[in-house]
Amino acid sequence: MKILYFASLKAKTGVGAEDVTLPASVATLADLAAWLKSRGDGFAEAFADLRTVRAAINQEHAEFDVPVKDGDEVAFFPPVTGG
Amino acid sequence: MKILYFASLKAKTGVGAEDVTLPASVATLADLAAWLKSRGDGFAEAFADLRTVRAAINQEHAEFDVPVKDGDEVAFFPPVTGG
Amino acid sequence: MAVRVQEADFDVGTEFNRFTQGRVDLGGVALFVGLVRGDGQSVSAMTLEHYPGMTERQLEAIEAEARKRWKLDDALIVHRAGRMLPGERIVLVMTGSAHRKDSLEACHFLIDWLKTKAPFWKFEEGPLGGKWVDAKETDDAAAKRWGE
Amino acid sequence: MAVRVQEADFDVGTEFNRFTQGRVDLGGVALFVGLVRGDGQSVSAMTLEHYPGMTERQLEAIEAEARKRWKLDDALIVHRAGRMLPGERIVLVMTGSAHRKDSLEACHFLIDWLKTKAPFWKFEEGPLGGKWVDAKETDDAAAKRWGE
Repeated sequence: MKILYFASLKAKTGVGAEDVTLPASVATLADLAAWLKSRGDGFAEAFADLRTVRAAINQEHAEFDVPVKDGDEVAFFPPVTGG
Repeated sequence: MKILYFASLKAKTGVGAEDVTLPASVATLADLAAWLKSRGDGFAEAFADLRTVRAAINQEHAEFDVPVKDGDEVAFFPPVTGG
Repeated sequence: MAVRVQEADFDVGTEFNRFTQGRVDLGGVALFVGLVRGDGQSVSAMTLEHYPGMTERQLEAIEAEARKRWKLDDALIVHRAGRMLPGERIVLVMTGSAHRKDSLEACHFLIDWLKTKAPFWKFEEGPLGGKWVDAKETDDAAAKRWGE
Repeated sequence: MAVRVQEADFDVGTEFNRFTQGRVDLGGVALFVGLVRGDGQSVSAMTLEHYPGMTERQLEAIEAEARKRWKLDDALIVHRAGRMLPGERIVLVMTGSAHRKDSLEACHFLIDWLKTKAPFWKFEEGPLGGKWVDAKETDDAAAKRWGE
């Protein structure tokens, strides 16, 4: 799975884009966020409060209860500020 | 007095601008229009229905009961159509 | 703040660049450009006649009114007179402000006024000859939006 | 109809001339240009980050929505990303229609959406360093005008 991080989430995780292999425990976006959170301080900070995190699957906005699968492009970012 | 005619009023009177000496009978814009009306067919047509005529004195819109005097610049024109 | 009535065409890019040149206080600039519309059949040309002097004064007055109603940092009206063909530019309104709402609403207000109340008279040429256009009721409705 | 997201600056005159070139069906063209505002003190530069691909799709979707709500003959959105200084252009919205009301309202709708909902994230640099800007509540109110 390809994961993208934007703006403050990129700053906190220190990662812009990465390819990961999903552990079997990850079924939804919420599961994915929980797993990412365990990967270190930056990730813990980035996903500390999911109310401030937005997500997209394959470039469409998605809520955290939506299932994810290998092959998806998932993105995490803060609420947009507009142009 | 300088009198200007615009648009359809210029077309009807055949006059764009003229200098006239006011007869003593002319006190208001309405008097002026009545006097102009007597000057020939084109003028009669132009001032036949004052509801379709607008006027300005010294470049300010004026109603027909407003007094006029020598030295004024008076203009007659149809309702504006905008730009 | 500026108002110009002219026979010559204007260039939108030149006007915009001059308007914004060296400024950092404008968050947004709203523009409206009115064009001569023609289906190639009914109207082949349009002529705008105006009352030089009175026109400029009225345009300056409406620009001042827009500045009273909205927070504008700058405004420009360029209006052409004379004969114009379909596709040609007639009028440009440009308003600049710190916040977009002011510039957008003021631009809308000004062009509604210009299209309905500005002292111009329209002569249209078509296949059957030319005629002076009568003032429209529907456009008065647009101006009423602004409480007139 | 077109949507572009680019790092490069755009030229308002060039875009306007290309938009109207050879057309006689447009009665009016409304434009809005968003600029980087700066008092020279608090914000010295702004960077817009975006999600390439997703951004264009969302901009195309909102343009389609505007076409559904208003009678537009054409529309254009050009949005810059990357680092910009005070006075620089950020975004251009241009809408063309037979009647001015459609183009003006559609332009207002599009820029309200772009300024509040478009998938961009703003990083501001000032004398104390840089920070990612939080989403604003007030701008959401502007979008609510349009029934969202």
